[in-house]
Amino acid sequence: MKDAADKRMTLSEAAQLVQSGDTVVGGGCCYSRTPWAMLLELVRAERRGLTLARNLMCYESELFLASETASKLVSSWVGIGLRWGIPKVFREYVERDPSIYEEWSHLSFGMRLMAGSMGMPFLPTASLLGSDLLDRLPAEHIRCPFTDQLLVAVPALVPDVALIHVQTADARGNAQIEGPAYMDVECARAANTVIVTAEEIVPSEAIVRTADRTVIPGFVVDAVVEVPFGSYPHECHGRYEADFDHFDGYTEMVTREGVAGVQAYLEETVTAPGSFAAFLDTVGASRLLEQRRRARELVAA
Amino acid sequence: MKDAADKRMTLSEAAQLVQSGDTVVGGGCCYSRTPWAMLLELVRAERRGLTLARNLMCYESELFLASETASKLVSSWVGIGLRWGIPKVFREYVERDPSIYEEWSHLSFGMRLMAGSMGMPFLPTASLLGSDLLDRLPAEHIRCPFTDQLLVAVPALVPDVALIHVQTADARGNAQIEGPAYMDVECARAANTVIVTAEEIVPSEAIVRTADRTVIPGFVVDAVVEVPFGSYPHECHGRYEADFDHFDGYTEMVTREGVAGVQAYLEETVTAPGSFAAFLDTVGASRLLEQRRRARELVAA
Amino acid sequence: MSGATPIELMTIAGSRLLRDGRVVFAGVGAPLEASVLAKRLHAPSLTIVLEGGSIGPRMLPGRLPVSTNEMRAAHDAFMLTSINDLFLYGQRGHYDYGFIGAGQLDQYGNVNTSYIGDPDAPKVRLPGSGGANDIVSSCCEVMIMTRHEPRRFVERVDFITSPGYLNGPESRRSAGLVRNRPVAVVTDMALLGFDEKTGRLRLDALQPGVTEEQVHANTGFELLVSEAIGELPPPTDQELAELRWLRDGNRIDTPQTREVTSAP
Amino acid sequence: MSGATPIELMTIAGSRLLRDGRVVFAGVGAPLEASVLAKRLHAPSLTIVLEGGSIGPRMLPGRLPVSTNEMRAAHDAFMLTSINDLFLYGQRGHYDYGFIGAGQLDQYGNVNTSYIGDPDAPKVRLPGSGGANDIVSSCCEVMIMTRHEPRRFVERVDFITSPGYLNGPESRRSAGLVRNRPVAVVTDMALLGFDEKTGRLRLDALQPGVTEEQVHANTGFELLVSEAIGELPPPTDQELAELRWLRDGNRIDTPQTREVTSAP
Repeated sequence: MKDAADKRMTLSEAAQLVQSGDTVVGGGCCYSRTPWAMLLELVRAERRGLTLARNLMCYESELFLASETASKLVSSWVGIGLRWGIPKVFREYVERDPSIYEEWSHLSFGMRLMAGSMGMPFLPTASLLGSDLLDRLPAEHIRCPFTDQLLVAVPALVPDVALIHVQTADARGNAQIEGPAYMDVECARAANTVIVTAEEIVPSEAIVRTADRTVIPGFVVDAVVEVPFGSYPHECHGRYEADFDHFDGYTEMVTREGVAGVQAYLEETVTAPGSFAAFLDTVGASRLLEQRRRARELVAA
Repeated sequence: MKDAADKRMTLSEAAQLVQSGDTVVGGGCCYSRTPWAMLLELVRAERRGLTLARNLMCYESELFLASETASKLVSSWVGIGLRWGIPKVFREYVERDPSIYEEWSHLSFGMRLMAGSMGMPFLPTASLLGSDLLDRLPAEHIRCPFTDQLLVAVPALVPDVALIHVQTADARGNAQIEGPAYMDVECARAANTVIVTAEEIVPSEAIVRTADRTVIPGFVVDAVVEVPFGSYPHECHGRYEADFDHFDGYTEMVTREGVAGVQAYLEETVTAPGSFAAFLDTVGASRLLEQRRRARELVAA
Repeated sequence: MSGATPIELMTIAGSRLLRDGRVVFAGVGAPLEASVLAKRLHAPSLTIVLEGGSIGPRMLPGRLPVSTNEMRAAHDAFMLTSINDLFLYGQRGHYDYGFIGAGQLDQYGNVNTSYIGDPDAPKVRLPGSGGANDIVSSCCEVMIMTRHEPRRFVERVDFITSPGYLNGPESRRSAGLVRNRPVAVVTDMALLGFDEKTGRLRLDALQPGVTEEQVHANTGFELLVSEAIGELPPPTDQELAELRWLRDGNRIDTPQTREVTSAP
Repeated sequence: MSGATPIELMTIAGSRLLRDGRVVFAGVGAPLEASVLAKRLHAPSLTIVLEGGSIGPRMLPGRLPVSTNEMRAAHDAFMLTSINDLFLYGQRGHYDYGFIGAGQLDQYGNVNTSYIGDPDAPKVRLPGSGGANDIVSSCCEVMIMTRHEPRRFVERVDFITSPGYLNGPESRRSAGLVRNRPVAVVTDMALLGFDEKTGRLRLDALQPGVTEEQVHANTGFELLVSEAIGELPPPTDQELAELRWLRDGNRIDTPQTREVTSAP
């Protein structure tokens, strides 16, 4: 797959690259540049028992648990943002069975992906030292062979699949990111299979003209899917703000109805529309364009 | 120094930040984006006994040895390029006393800087394994605490000073690089003191508008010097090609006259002109502009 | 100007701890607000860094970020980089201050943001470390900001997400945390420091109008007391006005609301 | 078309080893020329990566790079990144081929580009490893290209800059080199492979017009011989013409000389 000259496909075709039971890492951070369309495609495709890893998780955490798409989550933080707090159903699941959630610190999680992306089985860090997190994690104390400094070694994370949403990519998978890169590059380099969704697929000539902005080379990518608003209702830097009203509606429903609220949300946004494009239609063009306008206010210099 | 809001100064003021005996790392790679003006300023300022480290070295290697500016070199490769081969006087110095040259592989050298830039005393790599390089270097075998894989640990390189030449920076030292970044970012992050020379100092607003292109943050930088053609006769990506005719002239002189040729070159390009700007005047505007034209041919898409 | 709320007292006291020209790694919420306020008032060259990869942002009043990784947190930054890069500058020692919040905090400055109760059968699952553990492990001087409530100031946290002095300076050293240290806890009632010898929290100064007894009553452990307890100056009108403008902004977001105070 | 020179024979034979759609990490000089030639002829989707941080460049005929890090080596690349990034993609296993030159080479494919003679009192100091050691330690299949001369093909290299099979496959494994392997040596006289059991070089095929005896006479050690020695097809006119155009280009560099063959 990786050596194909044209890797364009649909979301549902890309979902075929993910097997039940896989470890899947998602790019972005919390509600920013989340590969939302692709995550929900895995719910639609009824994948089961995934391990979902993401540096900071938003409410995809409880969507995946409540739909049984994931049976385990790996992260450093789970929350929707100051205004909405921790996802209620995620909390219920973990309070019932703490073993379904593996908690790292942000950097130690990042060093696991960096190790994977470097082809190294471990990396050292000063994080986790002295904490109770360390006792519950598959990480080890290590001493520097030169200075004898006490450090923590974290094991490489080599996900089966990485889901990355970017602003632009070409048909071969060469991808460019605007704004913060989060851990997307490490995800793409570490994973064995890489699915890139992009706001826009652009001609290769456009990539070549700005080659020092390319952060993911096509030779690590297996699938490229053009998905405008592919992070919505989350944000995509420079393109659209997160839809906080949508978050309000979601959290109200889940506060009221718990896991049934989560399931109703999936019914509304995944099952009933039948496709991500049809879901965007239910949102409506004017609301999407308003999110775009709000993004422009924040990036215009 | 690092918290000054305006770090602009002259080359000779910046040279005051470097002490004889320091370990100095140079950015760029071979004859590309070399901090040439600043390197020669250290010769002019008569610093002595430096350890000069650079991932691939060009003929600054022998300029520093012959002028006694450096007493030791650390690199993975020393050469001027296919057409000119290995610098002849560098070769003579090392054949006379191999201990003045410490040879790493390109990646293991890079991992030393990356360790320094990460605040870690070491990093693991698969390079150097099985080679005779390893026996002669302060590197150690290490086993992964998780997989037991045999690897090499390289010690962090934390230079006293990093010299970096970039296309653009603001007065505070926020710097942007066009084209390959080489190891400049790792150099700047690892070193205790950082001197940035820039083709252009730009207003901070210009940096803010393209914030995702900033690769060196001002808070690691101690000095910013505007030096147009600061890499000449080496190249600066997108701005000017290396002056191969200049290399021809240099190597002919050194082939003919050996160390005396190197000294004559320093007399001509450093001592006699008295400043880097005056040296550029000896080159002449039309020759510099021709190098610019040639660069445009290579980057225009 | 109407009187300051407890949160405003805390935020303003926090902002005053930040010196100009330094770099502060701030958590979202009150630590970030304190940092932005400092930058607008007495520390124009303060560099704020935020977990999501944003270095040197200036905030749009009324549109403060709700999470550290979003566009509002990147507004007018001079560098937007990757998360690992951002944290590794800290691990290298480039961040003068680390400024975090706390769910639960004990007498040694250990912070819990993971579990209330037994981690194997938790009463409450909290959001987690995020970058807090990394910040306290790497930033030169660590400061914590939190409401002063007995349920937060406990004898021993249920779980150490982000280590303070553990059981004292020696235990911190032997855990490998040798390169930095916790220096202050800012609350709506007081400014606390750490006793050098024991690593225990010490009452250094009171917020205006707060008594020492009130602080003890709201602290779930025996709080050391400084030889001379100070009193923090009350918020100035300018501090309050700036903080409120930051939080509320204008109703209509227009380019005019954009902050233009200081260079990055 | 005039007859091929030995270097042209070698370069063209090297180019034919590269399959379409793969990624080759090429050293400057003949390995790079072989890679560019392959991309222009039978492997349009071959991705060339170069040490200086250039991924997927297409070369301007007549302006081939003199060093792997310069602007000519970056021409029309689809990604320009840092050196560490570039090598770490290799260490992660993303590069199908590593293609390097050799100063001195022994029967186990060990390469010396550091010292001729005793490293503590060298007769000749060579340029060094550069990325060669890293390439042989990480790229999936390692290929070496060099002129076939007795002074290059020695019984035992003076110094192992870039390990081949060391003293055989077991010694390579126990040195920790477990993830990849040397597969071929291409010269102006022959194509050599490695004997799986002993890790020693084996004559697989001859360049057109070269005899087995000539190969042995130019090899400073006992070269294993394949059961059926093949003969490499002579360069086609197209291969020769393309290679010469690449090397010489037009006298005047104009945009028309720009390569437009294939997408990156």
